[in-house]
Amino acid sequence: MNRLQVELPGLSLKNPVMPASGCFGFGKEFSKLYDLNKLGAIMIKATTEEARYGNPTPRVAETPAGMLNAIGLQNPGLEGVLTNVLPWLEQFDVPIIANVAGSETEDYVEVAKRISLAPNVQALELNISCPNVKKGGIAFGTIPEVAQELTKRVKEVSAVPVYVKLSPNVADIVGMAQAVEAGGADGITMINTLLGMRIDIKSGKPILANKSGGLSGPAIKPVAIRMIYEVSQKVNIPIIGMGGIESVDDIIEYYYAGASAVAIGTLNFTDPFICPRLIEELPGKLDELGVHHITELIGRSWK
Amino acid sequence: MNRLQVELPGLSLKNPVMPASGCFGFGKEFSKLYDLNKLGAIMIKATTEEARYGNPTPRVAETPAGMLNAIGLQNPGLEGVLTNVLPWLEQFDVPIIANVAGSETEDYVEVAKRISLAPNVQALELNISCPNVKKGGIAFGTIPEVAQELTKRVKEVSAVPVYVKLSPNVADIVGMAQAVEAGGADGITMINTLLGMRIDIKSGKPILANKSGGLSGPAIKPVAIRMIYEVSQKVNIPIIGMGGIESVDDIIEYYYAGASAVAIGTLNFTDPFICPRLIEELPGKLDELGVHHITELIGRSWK
Amino acid sequence: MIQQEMMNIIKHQNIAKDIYELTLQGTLVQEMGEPGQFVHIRTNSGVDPLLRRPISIAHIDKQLNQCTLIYRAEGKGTKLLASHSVSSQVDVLGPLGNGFPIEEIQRGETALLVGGGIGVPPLFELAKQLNQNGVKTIHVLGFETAEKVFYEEEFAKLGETYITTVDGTMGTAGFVTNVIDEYQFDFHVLYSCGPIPMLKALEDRFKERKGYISLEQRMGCGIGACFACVCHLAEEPTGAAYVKVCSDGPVFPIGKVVLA
Amino acid sequence: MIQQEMMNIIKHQNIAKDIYELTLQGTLVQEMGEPGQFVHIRTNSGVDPLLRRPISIAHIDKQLNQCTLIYRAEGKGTKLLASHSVSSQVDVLGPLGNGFPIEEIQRGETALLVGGGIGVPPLFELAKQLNQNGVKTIHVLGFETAEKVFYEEEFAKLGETYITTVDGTMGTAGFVTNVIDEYQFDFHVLYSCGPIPMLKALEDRFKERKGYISLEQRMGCGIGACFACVCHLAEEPTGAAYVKVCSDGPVFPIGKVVLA
Ligand SMILES: Cc1cc2nc3c(=O)[nH]c(=O)nc-3n(C[C@H](O)[C@H](O)[C@H](O)COP(=O)(O)OP(=O)(O)OC[C@H]3O[C@@H](n4cnc5c(N)ncnc54)[C@H](O)[C@@H]3O)c2cc1C
Ligand SMILES: Cc1cc2nc3c(=O)[nH]c(=O)nc-3n(C[C@H](O)[C@H](O)[C@H](O)COP(=O)(O)OP(=O)(O)OC[C@H]3O[C@@H](n4cnc5c(N)ncnc54)[C@H](O)[C@@H]3O)c2cc1C
Ligand SMILES: Cc1cc2nc3c(=O)[nH]c(=O)nc-3n(C[C@H](O)[C@H](O)[C@H](O)COP(=O)(O)O)c2cc1C
Ligand SMILES: Cc1cc2nc3c(=O)[nH]c(=O)nc-3n(C[C@H](O)[C@H](O)[C@H](O)COP(=O)(O)O)c2cc1C
Ligand code: FES
Ligand code: FES
Repeated sequence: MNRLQVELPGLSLKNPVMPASGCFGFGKEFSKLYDLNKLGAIMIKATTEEARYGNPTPRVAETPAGMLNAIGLQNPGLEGVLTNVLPWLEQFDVPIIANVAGSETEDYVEVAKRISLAPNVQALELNISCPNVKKGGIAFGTIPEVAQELTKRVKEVSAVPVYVKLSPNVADIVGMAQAVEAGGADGITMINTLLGMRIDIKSGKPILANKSGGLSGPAIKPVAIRMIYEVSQKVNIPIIGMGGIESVDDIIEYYYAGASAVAIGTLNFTDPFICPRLIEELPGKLDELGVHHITELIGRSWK
Repeated sequence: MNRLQVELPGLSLKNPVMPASGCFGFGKEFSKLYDLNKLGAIMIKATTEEARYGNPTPRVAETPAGMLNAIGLQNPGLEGVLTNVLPWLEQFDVPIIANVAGSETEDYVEVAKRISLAPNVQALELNISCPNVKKGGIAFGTIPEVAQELTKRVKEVSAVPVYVKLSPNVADIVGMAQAVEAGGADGITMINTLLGMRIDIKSGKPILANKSGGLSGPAIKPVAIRMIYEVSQKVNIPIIGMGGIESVDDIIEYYYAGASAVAIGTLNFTDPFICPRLIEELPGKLDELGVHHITELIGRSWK
Repeated sequence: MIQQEMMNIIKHQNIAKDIYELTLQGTLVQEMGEPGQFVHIRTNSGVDPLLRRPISIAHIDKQLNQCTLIYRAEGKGTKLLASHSVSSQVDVLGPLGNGFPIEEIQRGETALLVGGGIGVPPLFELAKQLNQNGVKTIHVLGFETAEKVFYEEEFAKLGETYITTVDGTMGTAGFVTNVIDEYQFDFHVLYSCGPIPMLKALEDRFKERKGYISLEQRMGCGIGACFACVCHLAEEPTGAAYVKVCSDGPVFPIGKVVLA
Repeated sequence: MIQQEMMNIIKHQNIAKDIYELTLQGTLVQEMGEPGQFVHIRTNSGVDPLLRRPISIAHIDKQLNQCTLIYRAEGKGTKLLASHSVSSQVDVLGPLGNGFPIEEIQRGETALLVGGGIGVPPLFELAKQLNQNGVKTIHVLGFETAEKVFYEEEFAKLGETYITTVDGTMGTAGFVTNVIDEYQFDFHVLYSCGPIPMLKALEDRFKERKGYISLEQRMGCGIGACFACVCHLAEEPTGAAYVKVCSDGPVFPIGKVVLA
């Protein structure tokens, strides 16, 4: 039996390690570096209904043990993803988790409906951190009722299980998680980035053209661990954990906190071979910890 | 004229650099290392009505470019602070900002009333991140109405200006800031720590005995800068900024974001001489930037 | 093919104010081709700084498996890099991007190479390869001040070389455009790398000419996956079309992308 | 007085599995006194790792302005420390805390020194000072396994020395208490440093005796300002009273604090 095999709604993963959305493009670039079949799954870059250029540059800025990004959901649009990206990814035996974004409920619903029909899309990941245009720019991900309703609407149309990606920029993460669970979510992915900013000392202006951006990387790991620890005890759906993972120890920490699988984002930039490397290191770590199967570790910190 | 002199409600500061509450005890230990008269002010450790032992140990854990703490407001209690700590601090010509904490509104009011009468206490800093016992442990600092009411009650009894210390663990920091302003706050200090956790790989349990703790240090600086940038544009009271400051460049970044003074917390542990060192370096930095007085930098990023 | 390698530091010296010359050895050098490509360097083993630093390849020696980088130690990462001593190793990802097309100019023709500050380094390998192909190279190199000038002799060996400094402490006072406007060089292809204002000034003057410019952009991945480094196309300056500096560039034909 | 100093690394070597001996030179050594004090070391210049690491002073040589530390390279910080080479510098804050009181025992009397693992190092300077004072020292030193044993010869030169290893690969198999229970040493004062279970076992046996134990605790500041390192007092185990390991300790009389 495969010690790393993990079964989640819609996802039969040969291992629980996958690149996080937005940090791996649509896989093409990394496919030149290593065999994507090694991955547990791939969370592809956010897809919106229309193609988007995204924000002006600079779009990234470095911070202590972290980075800020304000890419602005650049993507070729639903049509582009369906015709160019997903078919190309079919050559790999890897489940695709499609990250879905929008500015209004209807956008999400439309993208979810159509993208969930692609043969290799095994699950959706609802990116509810996007500002809701109709509600004056307040993010879907900060109001439980709004997130619940959005989840429900997307569930109604999706042909595959729906994971909701939680934003950490809230006072009550458990409330958010319970709301999306009540909305019918099959799983949760967490965390998305924290809101942050860096100002250039010479110019006196924010480094990012967009001014603020999303903080990711090791700096945010303790926030993610705390949130997963809390949420995993209060919901009955699995969690894919992410935020600053850089080592197998970090993966174990996420499991202990309550995650059932993990995603690696920013560290793909620092070490483009990190995903296959950590997948390779995991069995040795399980031996060291004296466990046979990785799922034995889920939630150990509170069980 | 002193280029670093800053005037804030209740506080006439010879320079805008002060140690942050909880990271400097009551000054005694650092007074053995350097002359405390060099400091702009001192934010003393939180005072509660009764003496507290605080949480069991371990109380700190290191994280990437940051640390977690769960000291649990250990302090000698109002009586102890009034009779032992504050009189001792009178030997220094440095304004004291007394950090006030409690579990119920009445605690805050009582501590504020009496501590604000101490001759060297020039301002209060309301630590509203404490869980409110009566409201089932929800922090005062996450509900605007509750924070506003607490501020108002404390303002009614305080003999000195009141600064409210905002918790970053909220979705809408501007709403919180406006609420405390409406409650009568004379100033804002921000940010307190982010909630975080680390789990030990060997034991599988949280490192902190208290399980979760407050994340501080350079890791959180981008979050603090973003929040100060937003809040300073929406309130008319000054902000004392803090979160991960480690260099004069960081101080300048806080000024650009909109702070009128800064506090240094965690970095006092890494470099116990950091406060006087940065105070000494500041004038040279002002020359480099071509400004005469530090207040010229306030809010440059958005002005 | 892009490789990641712990490369050995063979030489590492300060060659001008804040400017370091770093010679690395490793098999990754065999993958290097066009001048103008870059490598992405991890300046530390920990996560602070977290991101790699893009640095152009200034010189390639495939025989020795060596390449040379020239960089300015300015911020956190490059200052850390400067502290690495000879015989230690650095983590290098590369070669990345597409360099200057040298096949666009013929033997006997003249290339005008214009560099500004830390845009100068990739022009050195370019000048070498062009000279090997029998192309005459004219070099106009701009710096801030005399003490920041580097490689003037190395360039002089390969062709006419003009130095400018903003403060006039060496060569012509002012910008590279002062020299260019004064001498009105006769050339077939322009190749340039440097700050955006300089590249814009060149585009203004030579938009009808054949030329290639190399761009800088803050990067995340360096390999085309994160979309940090995109530019609009000049033909569609507000549309969804884009190129990525890291993987489509850093070198683009004059006038192709919007210089922002 | 507590000082902060960039101290020079005079010697740095691996003396047992994962165990390093580090000799530092600087004027800070002149401030050192009691055996059992510690220093707080910054293992890196950046902010990752952010906190200093507390390490006991294992040997003091005021004449040469040198001190020796012995540490286990285990986590992020100590592994980084291990990578520092001779003639580089490290940022040291110290001396910190209060050490073992050597005036509590008279010339001609016998001290029993019991150390476990990385609790052994401070006992070395203690043994030296006691011997200088004409006190006889018996050393019982416990380790995990033979390859992690260090300084057994150095201790043997100063007095009777018993080594225990958990796996029996050297000396007596088992714990220090096995040796202690077997030999029933005659001693006047006990001094000990090591893991909590060991200290508890000693307290159980010797609660009526004169003795001093040195504690470890996760630290923030190391100077008494952050309240990270407090312990309850045995006389009031749930009250508000406390001591701080960093500034009141790390050495306490047997039975004074709650060992948690
Ligand atoms: C394709 C390319 C080739 C380059 N070639 C060279 C070269 O040969 N020699 C040289 O000295 N410099 C070169 N640069 C610029 C060099 O990458 C930056 O000076 C360097 O990244 C700054 O890092 P730091 O640690 O000094 O500054 P920090 O301020 O610590 O950098 C913080 C972050 O901003 C990024 N950043 C800051 N300035 C720049 C910049 N100008 N361009 C891109 N990213 C930046 C850093 O990469 C890092 O992610 C090149 C840049 C690019 C994009
Ligand atoms: C007073 C005192 C004296 C000490 N003397 C020695 C000595 O002489 N030789 C030696 O090898 N070790 C000694 N230690 C233990 C040593 O401080 C830790 O092993 C070390 O801090 C671990 O750091 P790391 O980078 O290896 O681990 P990490 O896991 O990277 O450490 C993370 C954080 O936890 C803290 N931490 C982890 N383990 C311990 C521990 N056991 N005690 C205190 N803090 C810890 C670290 O200081 C750091 O803040 C002493 C500890 C104290 C309190
Ligand atoms: C450059 C970049 C782009 C991102 N784009 C997306 C995105 O399109 N959709 C999304 O849900 N999350 C996006 N994220 C967030 C990551 O998927 C991940 O949740 C976050 O970065 C935390 O993980 P990390 O610390 O490992 O990067 C992006 C992150 C980065 C750094
Ligand atoms: C050990 C420790 C104890 C703290 N205790 C208090 C406290 O008693 N009251 C308070 O308002 N903030 C407290 N804080 C928060 C700091 O004052 C500061 O807001 C925060 O740490 C961010 O600044 P920094 O990153 O510079 O540390 C504490 C922080 C630390 C690290
Ligand atoms: S740097 Fe990531 S796409 Fe160019
Ligand atoms: S470590 Fe800060 S009080 Fe002891």
